[in-house]
Amino acid sequence: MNNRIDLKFKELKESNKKALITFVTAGDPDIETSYKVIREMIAEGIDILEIGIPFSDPLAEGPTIEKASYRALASNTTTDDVFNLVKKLRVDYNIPIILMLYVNLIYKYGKDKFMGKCTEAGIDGLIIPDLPIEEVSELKSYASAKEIYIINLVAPTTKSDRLLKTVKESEGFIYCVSSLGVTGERKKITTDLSDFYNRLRSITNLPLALGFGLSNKKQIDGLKGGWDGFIIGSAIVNIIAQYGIDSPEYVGSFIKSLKN
Amino acid sequence: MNNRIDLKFKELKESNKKALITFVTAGDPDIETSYKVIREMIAEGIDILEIGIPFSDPLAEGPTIEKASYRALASNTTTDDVFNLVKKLRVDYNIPIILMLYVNLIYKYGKDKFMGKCTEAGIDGLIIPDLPIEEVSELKSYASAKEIYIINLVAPTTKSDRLLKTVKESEGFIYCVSSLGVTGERKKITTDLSDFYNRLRSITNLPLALGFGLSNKKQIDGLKGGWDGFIIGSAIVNIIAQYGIDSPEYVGSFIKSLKN
Amino acid sequence: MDKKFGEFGGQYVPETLMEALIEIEKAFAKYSEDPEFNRELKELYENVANRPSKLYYASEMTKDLGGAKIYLKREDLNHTGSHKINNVLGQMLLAKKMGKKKIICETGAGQHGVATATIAALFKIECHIFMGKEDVERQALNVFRMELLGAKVTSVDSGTGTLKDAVNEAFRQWTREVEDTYYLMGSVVGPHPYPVMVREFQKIIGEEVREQILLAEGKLPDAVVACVGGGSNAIGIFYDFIKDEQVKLIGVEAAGEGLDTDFHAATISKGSTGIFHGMKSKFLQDDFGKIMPVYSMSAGLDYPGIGPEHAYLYSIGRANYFPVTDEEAIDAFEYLSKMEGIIPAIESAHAIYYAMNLAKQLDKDKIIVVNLSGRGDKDVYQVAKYKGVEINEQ
Amino acid sequence: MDKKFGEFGGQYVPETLMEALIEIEKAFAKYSEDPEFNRELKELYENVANRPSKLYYASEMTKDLGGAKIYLKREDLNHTGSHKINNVLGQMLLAKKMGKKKIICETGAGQHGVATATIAALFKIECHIFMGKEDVERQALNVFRMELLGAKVTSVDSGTGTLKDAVNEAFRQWTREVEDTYYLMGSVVGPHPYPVMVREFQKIIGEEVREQILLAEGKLPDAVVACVGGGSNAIGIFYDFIKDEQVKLIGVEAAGEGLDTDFHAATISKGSTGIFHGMKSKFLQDDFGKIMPVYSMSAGLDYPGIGPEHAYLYSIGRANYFPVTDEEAIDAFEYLSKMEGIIPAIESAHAIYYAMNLAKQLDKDKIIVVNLSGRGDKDVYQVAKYKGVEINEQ
Ligand SMILES: Cc1ncc(COP(=O)(O)O)c(C=O)c1O
Ligand SMILES: Cc1ncc(COP(=O)(O)O)c(C=O)c1O
Repeated sequence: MNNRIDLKFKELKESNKKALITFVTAGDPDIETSYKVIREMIAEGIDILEIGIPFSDPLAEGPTIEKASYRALASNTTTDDVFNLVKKLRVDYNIPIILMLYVNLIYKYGKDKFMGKCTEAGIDGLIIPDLPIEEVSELKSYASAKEIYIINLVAPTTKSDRLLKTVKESEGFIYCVSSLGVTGERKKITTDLSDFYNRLRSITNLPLALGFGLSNKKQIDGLKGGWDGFIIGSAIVNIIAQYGIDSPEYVGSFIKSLKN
Repeated sequence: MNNRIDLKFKELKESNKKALITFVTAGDPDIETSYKVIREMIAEGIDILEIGIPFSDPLAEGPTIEKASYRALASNTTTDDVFNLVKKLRVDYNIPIILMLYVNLIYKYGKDKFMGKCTEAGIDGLIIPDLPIEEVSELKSYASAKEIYIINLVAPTTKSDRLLKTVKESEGFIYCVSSLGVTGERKKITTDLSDFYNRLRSITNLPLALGFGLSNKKQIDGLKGGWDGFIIGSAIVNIIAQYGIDSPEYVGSFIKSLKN
Repeated sequence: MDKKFGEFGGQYVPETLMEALIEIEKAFAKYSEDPEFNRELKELYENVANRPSKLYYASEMTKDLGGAKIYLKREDLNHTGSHKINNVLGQMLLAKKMGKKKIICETGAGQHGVATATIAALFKIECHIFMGKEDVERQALNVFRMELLGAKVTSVDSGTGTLKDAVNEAFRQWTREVEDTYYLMGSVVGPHPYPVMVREFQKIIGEEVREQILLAEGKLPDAVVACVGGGSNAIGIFYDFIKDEQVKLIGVEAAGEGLDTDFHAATISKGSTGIFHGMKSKFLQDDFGKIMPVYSMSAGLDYPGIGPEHAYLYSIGRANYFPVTDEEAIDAFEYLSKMEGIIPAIESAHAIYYAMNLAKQLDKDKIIVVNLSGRGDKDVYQVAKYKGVEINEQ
Repeated sequence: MDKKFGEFGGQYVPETLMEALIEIEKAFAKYSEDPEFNRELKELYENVANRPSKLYYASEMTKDLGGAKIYLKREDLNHTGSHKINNVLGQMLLAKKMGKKKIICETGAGQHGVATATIAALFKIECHIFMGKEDVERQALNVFRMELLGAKVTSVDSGTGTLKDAVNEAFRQWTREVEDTYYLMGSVVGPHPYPVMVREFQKIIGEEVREQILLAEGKLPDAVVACVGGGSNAIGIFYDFIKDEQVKLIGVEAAGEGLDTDFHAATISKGSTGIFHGMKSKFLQDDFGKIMPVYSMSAGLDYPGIGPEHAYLYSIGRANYFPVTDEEAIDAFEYLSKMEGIIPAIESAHAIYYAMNLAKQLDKDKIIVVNLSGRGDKDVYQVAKYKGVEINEQ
């Protein structure tokens, strides 16, 4: 159990805390700003960092992260730039780092080569929104060989048999999608979250992190279920969309507001 | 043999002359000008007068007479106006007068009523471009009852059997169409006119008047065949198109040029 | 061959054209009895026109209206999108047999022109199309389509620059080159033998309907409904049923902005007997016999006359003719689109509208067949404009 | 049911959609074996789509080219004007059986959208169509047409605002309302079971061709040619012949302004294996796996991927794929119009062009069947513009 993700959840559990997992698209609006934003977030005490690699067609994303992707592509951010960013972060930080990216970016890069670069850069896990459990075998052996976790997602629509299969195959934590639809802030989450949590908890001891649509402390505090962590994406990306290269301090304040 | 047309041709034959038959659209550009144009033409010695009643869709006409029709309609010229014009002419003149008009104008006016008005006004004959021999019976009895001639047309395309039938049914004179196509001036007439004339002369003693495309003295003098008359239309209408209400004197000079 | 239908019909044309009409009449008389000609025509109907056209049971419409069963004769699924192709195939084959090297024709919105250009391309015969200036401007795309098919299109700016003027100009052109040219008339109008000939080439519609409805329902329809411009699709579907007195024959004419306005083309409702375009029939005309400008948003119905056989059927009471306005036709256009997923030609939509009302008045055991004479792709732009929707293709 | 064709295919979609795909797969497996479903589908093919479509012997083209005999499979004469309707009928019937109340779909130029809106109207199912912003502007008339048919059209302005973005957005929308909504994919692309399902609903084309060509010629064709966007009309006509090794299967892809430029959509010629829109297949992409913007004047071929079964057939050498440029397609568009009086869809014109060249190289006893996947009315405006002709409808 050497993966930083496992270690982090163990540490949090021991101190009875929930993980704060935050997302940023690398290169939005440029790679230097991403670096600064991430440093601010880490300084404010996030637990796990999720970095998105921009893609031309992010079809699981709502408009917020989709546009971040286009901004990052406009600044010519490539997969290699993201590896370099992570390498630079690793000079100072030991925080678990997860890449969020679409499967084609890995496939085209070369599955083996990609995983090698992940290890080299110090990446701990991958979230691949268009790789359901049925297709995980596409990458699993390559990832495992380099001790990179593939974080599976489950959705409110996922039925028992596939839920069981998913949790069996999972490692690190399970990314629990809070509601139907794509990423993005939601006014209200209508899924019965305590039921969703209970169904999962009854079949796995893995950490369960809830994502999609979470945006502020009040909302998170009000959520039902004993979730082990929360993933915040669009709320942060929105701040970056608004403040651009000036966003690091604003993101920092936002993270602070979540921690209090 | 009381019809002015017959008398005129008899007179011309006796003095070994050919008939000059001229056309004008009544009401182009207004009925007063038509009256003046006609007076000029008669003064210059035309033999027979052909007056066109304007129609919305003169489909046997080339652009020259077609446009004259539209101008006459634009000045609101009706069939009744044409009857009045003829009546006014009859105060001074005994020249044969023929109306040129489309069959619907007669049909809609009322066949019997129309012929009555013709007699009353002093009209001698009718040229109806869309009434071939096959349909002449539509009007024949009505016209005959009022001693109005229906002048039949023959064309270079008319074959022997129909030519024979046509001359048998004809009265006054035969309107011989010089060439294929609609009315209007022609640079050259390519029909073999002497053959056309001979075919007709071999089967009838009626006067044969040639029309369509004739426009000046030189051209007429050069025509083959022993025609008994020539019909000039578009050449005159063109002058009216050019000079409008000032056209009477120009038409007069033109007629003079034909007579010399 | 009889040249008249009762008092209607005839051959009121310039002498220069008479021999050509006689030649066509003779050729038609000969070939219409010729088994080889008929075999070839049948093959063209099948392989080129895509016949037989379906008789489609409009179940959703029927259900929605709650009265008589409605069937649609799907002439819209023919090659080039309307019934016009039937007639063009027949006449083009005749022209070919006659050894003609050139075809001229008139067109309104372009349906007949496109059909003629299409078959002229296939037959490798030169094709010259006359189209009113107004229509050329309104239907620029159809002009390009005809040119694409190899035809020459001449814009006619005399008169009102619409269909009747295109006919005038085609006649004029014909007199110029009558010896080697065939005039391919687009509807059951004009001088004899056109009204007979075009009807003979269109009557396949009704013959198919008879067979199809007997197969589907075991009985004849109670009413057959068709729109009437010149009247070719209507006579095409009526003809085989004329002898069956129990089958009501209903023609629908364009009432444009309404019969109480000057903007309509309702020849039977508002016209009177006259002689024009070579035929005695009903026309919209003034007291002196001048032909009136007509109006319908439907270019195919925008004609001041009607075929002489319709005038005759009307005069003897065998067929009835009713007006439908632009607005009503658009209602039907939208209704059929939403109800059956069929966008009808705006011409055909006139017939649909009448049938919608008729169906409601009849019992469920009654059957109405409507001739869906063409598809509405050509009309979508115009309807959008009528509805105030801006279309700006780039 | 096998989810892959060799290495191609699969189900690379967000977790939220997986259960829906499984539900569709199950329903499809059940109903495709169900005699009642198949009877209803056959009836819809006949009564609504206007099937069987004719197999037309292009005698003039054959004569002119002087080589192999050319036959055209006339999918252009289907209701709504292309092969798209076959698939829409199949999936819509399935959706209805599954009790779905809403349909969503993507459309490029609008062909699939119009077909879907048409059948949704007939089936009284709510229909929501996603269309790229660029396409909405270029094809405003088709937008109005879909709305006329009762569909809701959403303009997608993300990405390049074209077909691939419309697919993205349709997927996004589907994740929002996956429980009562059916995504009706327009080609043999996307995650399993779409490529299998769409092929099954399109294979009727090839089955008919087999019967028709055997009747006409007593033997199978030597080559079958079809254009390839996603690949549904191609697989539809290929499928029944895959087992007949002697029948060459040829797909024609859009080379736009040329393979040496950045403006083409030649997926097989210039693409590489990747994973996108739920499937592993061939895509036009950069070195990092970003999907490239593509170009073809033909909106229906303007897609950066190809159906996985084609990638497979190509990989095993059973089918070959060749590029044809805009300019060549326009040549063929004009050629077929003038030669046979058939205006082809600009998509289909790509296939025609390839067949023109192939025919010249083959002996007269050889037979080529080309899938005429759609009619060209929709493209006349664009071709006119390409040729520099001003069209200004009023
Ligand atoms: C689809 C359609 N229906 C009807 C007509 C009217 O012609 P007709 O009355 O000769 O059938 C036209 C004429 O263009 C047409 O295109
Ligand atoms: C007429 C026509 N042909 C071909 C295509 C390409 O699609 P596919 O490759 O799925 O047949 C389209 C797509 O819109 C089309 O409209």
